[in-house]
Amino acid sequence: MNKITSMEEISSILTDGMTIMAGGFMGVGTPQELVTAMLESGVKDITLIANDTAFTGTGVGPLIVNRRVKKVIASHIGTNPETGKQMIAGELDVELVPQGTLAERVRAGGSGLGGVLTPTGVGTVVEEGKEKITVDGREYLLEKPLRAEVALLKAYKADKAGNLIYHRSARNFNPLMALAADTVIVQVEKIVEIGEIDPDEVMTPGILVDKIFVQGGC
Amino acid sequence: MNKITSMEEISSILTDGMTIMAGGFMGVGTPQELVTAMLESGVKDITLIANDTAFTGTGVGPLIVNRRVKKVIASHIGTNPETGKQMIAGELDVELVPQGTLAERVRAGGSGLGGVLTPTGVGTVVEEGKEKITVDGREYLLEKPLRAEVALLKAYKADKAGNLIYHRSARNFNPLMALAADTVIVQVEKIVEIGEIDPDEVMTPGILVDKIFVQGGC
Amino acid sequence: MINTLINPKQIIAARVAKELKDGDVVNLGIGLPTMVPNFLPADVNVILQSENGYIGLGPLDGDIDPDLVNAGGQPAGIIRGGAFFDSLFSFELIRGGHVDVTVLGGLEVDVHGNLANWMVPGKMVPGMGGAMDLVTGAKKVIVAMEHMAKSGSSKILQQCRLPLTGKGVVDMIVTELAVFRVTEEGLIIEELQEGVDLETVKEKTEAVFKINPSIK
Amino acid sequence: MINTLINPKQIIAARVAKELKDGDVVNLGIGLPTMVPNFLPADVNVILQSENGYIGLGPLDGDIDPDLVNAGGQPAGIIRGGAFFDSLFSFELIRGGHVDVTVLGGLEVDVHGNLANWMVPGKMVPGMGGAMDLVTGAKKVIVAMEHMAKSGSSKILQQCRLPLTGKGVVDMIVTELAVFRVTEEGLIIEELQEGVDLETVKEKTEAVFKINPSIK
Repeated sequence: MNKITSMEEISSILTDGMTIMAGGFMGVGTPQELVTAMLESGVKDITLIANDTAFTGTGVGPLIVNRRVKKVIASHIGTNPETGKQMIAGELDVELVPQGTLAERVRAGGSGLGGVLTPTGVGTVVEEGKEKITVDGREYLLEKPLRAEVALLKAYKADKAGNLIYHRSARNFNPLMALAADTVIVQVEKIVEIGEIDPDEVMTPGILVDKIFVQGGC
Repeated sequence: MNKITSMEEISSILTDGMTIMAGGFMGVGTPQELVTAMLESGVKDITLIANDTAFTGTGVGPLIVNRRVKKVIASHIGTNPETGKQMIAGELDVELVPQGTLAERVRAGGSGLGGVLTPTGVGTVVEEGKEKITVDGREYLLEKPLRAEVALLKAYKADKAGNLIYHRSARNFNPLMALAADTVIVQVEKIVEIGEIDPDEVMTPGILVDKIFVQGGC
Repeated sequence: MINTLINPKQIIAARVAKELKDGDVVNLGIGLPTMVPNFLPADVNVILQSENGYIGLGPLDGDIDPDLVNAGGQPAGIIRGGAFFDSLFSFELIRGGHVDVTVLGGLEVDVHGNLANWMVPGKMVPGMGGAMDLVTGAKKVIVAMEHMAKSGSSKILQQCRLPLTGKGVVDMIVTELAVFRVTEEGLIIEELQEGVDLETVKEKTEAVFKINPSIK
Repeated sequence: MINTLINPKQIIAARVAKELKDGDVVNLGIGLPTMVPNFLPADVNVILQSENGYIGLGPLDGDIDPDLVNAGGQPAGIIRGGAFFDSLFSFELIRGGHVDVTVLGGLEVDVHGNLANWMVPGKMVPGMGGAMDLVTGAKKVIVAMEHMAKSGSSKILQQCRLPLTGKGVVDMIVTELAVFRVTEEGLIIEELQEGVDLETVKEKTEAVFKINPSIK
């Protein structure tokens, strides 16, 4: 099974109205060429799940600027003024989620859990509309799983089976999102043969990866 | 802060009635020399949290055989006949937990969650006495966090800051337990200087490790 | 190949093998299920997941590495392209639907898809290990077992009597006599094994089952 | 050292630094809190945790690595003995009590230990990022902020008016005028900064506070 993919194939996978997860923290660890593929495909009305909306010109920011996103679920939107502007104008639906809760919700969606009981957000606006569960006398919010149809990830290196290695702080949400989407597409800087990555060093196993896009489009 | 420890120091940490987690899967990834330290220390009435009770002569098995354990929380006890014998005789309290649930409960205990909502065990004896929570029409069991006073772990390599690397399938429960105990003691095969492990390859960060016991007692 | 199937376990394993597709991620219980890969055609490669923390379980290859065992604790190998991880991640894969098929033995199965295979009260209480997570999370659950217990009683029941491993979790049952599917309308017999007739299966099965019209 | 503290932010950062012990795992919010390490004595080494996924945050060291940034997205470095991990693990550390101290800025704090620092309805809604997890999980929460808003109004209130970041989470407040502790009996002033008198603090503080007898 050849997992190496092209811009064309990626475009054919993307459809209007999809829910898409994208790795990255302020653009670091975001698959910039896959974001470009999204922009060029013309796909719109996306629900985007990402840690933040980065900056206007980098990370997932251009998706916001180019109005491809209908709803964003993120922990931080402050560095991309366009997000706040569209939100205030009622053109963009924004669900703000504490960063640790966002990570847990993605993992719950990817690992078959019904949700997560977290103390984070108790007593704040984050608890609005959520079930509160008391365990041994302490209150927790029941935060529900998140899943997506497509995850767009960035790794440093892949082998042809899709085993991934991330680099430095570019790891962030990428490994979690690999569990939580129907189709997982990863942009990599480097591709090697199967067997060249020691199995102890794999950070995301290849069975979770559907498509590999080699940066620069080799 | 020197984290390198000795058998004597470990003995002084262990006290009767403690709750202790031990890494390992059928003895693989169990810190055998730390188990010996427990036996030699004379500590008893332990509550032991481990995946299984291994065999009579290896893993945590000898702790059962030598009657140091009052209660065991594990997913499997079948390979150590002594565990079943003591259980049936009413001398040992055994709580059987599905393996994935055991992993989640340890992680919940180590990561500040109030518990985990899992579909595993619904409709079986595992659900007895537990709260059932319905999320979006599906039933889940609320499984509570587990913590211990001491975790006894095994890693392949540590640097002097306690950063750990595990080897092959000996990783198993060790990384999770590193989060979930007040004092974390790890037996390692090899110790290196700080800076010799690439930060991308660390599997458990040193801030979670209190004591390092170098195998053979260097 | 049929000629070489000299015992019931081989008949069962060979039939289960036909359910696996190239590239499937598969978790095999101990015992009979571990025989399944021996019956895969050369062009079907499955990826075995081992719940103690890896993908790419393979036969022992070279020297024994004491740190490398299968989920039965026995020395094992890893194929090229495999990966190790911790028990938490292993069960994220299992419970999260990332394992395509699990093949498990059974003490009892019933028409509701209930499975009992982890304890016999008063006799055997080994613990459920990873079995409860596997039957809950795997996309397809195949029970591979001999049709009758040693006592001669049927293991396919109207209602399980032993404590369950999972409720309504079984998709398919393969025995040396027949192949059944568990559906919303109950149990359906889909195939008879070579040389077995329907009357024999009815006689040896406590459960009431429907018959796929393809069987005559 | 006092002589070199030419502005309120430096006075605050220098005082917070005294709360940190050698070996502490510390998470610093952006802005003022990032100045704290500049004021640590040579024999106090703290380990900085960065919520985007590492332990051992350090100053930029050598060339910029585009994959290596701090939680503000700025180029950063990692000390020897540091470790990278994913966002899930990062918040396991944070929420699980493995971070000894977090130092955060504040818009409002009140006598109940409530903190508001993430939004001003209708004006600024950047999102809470990791702040809500940090105040919930860190063993000690220090709010490091100027005593008054630009408008001159007190930021230490009887009851926060802005949406909260956390309820009952603050342990200590350090401003350029004073140091307060939040206790079960309410807010207590523990110290006056150099050259500040109690009357000035009372005048500039909306909250009612008790006075540690050591202050005269």
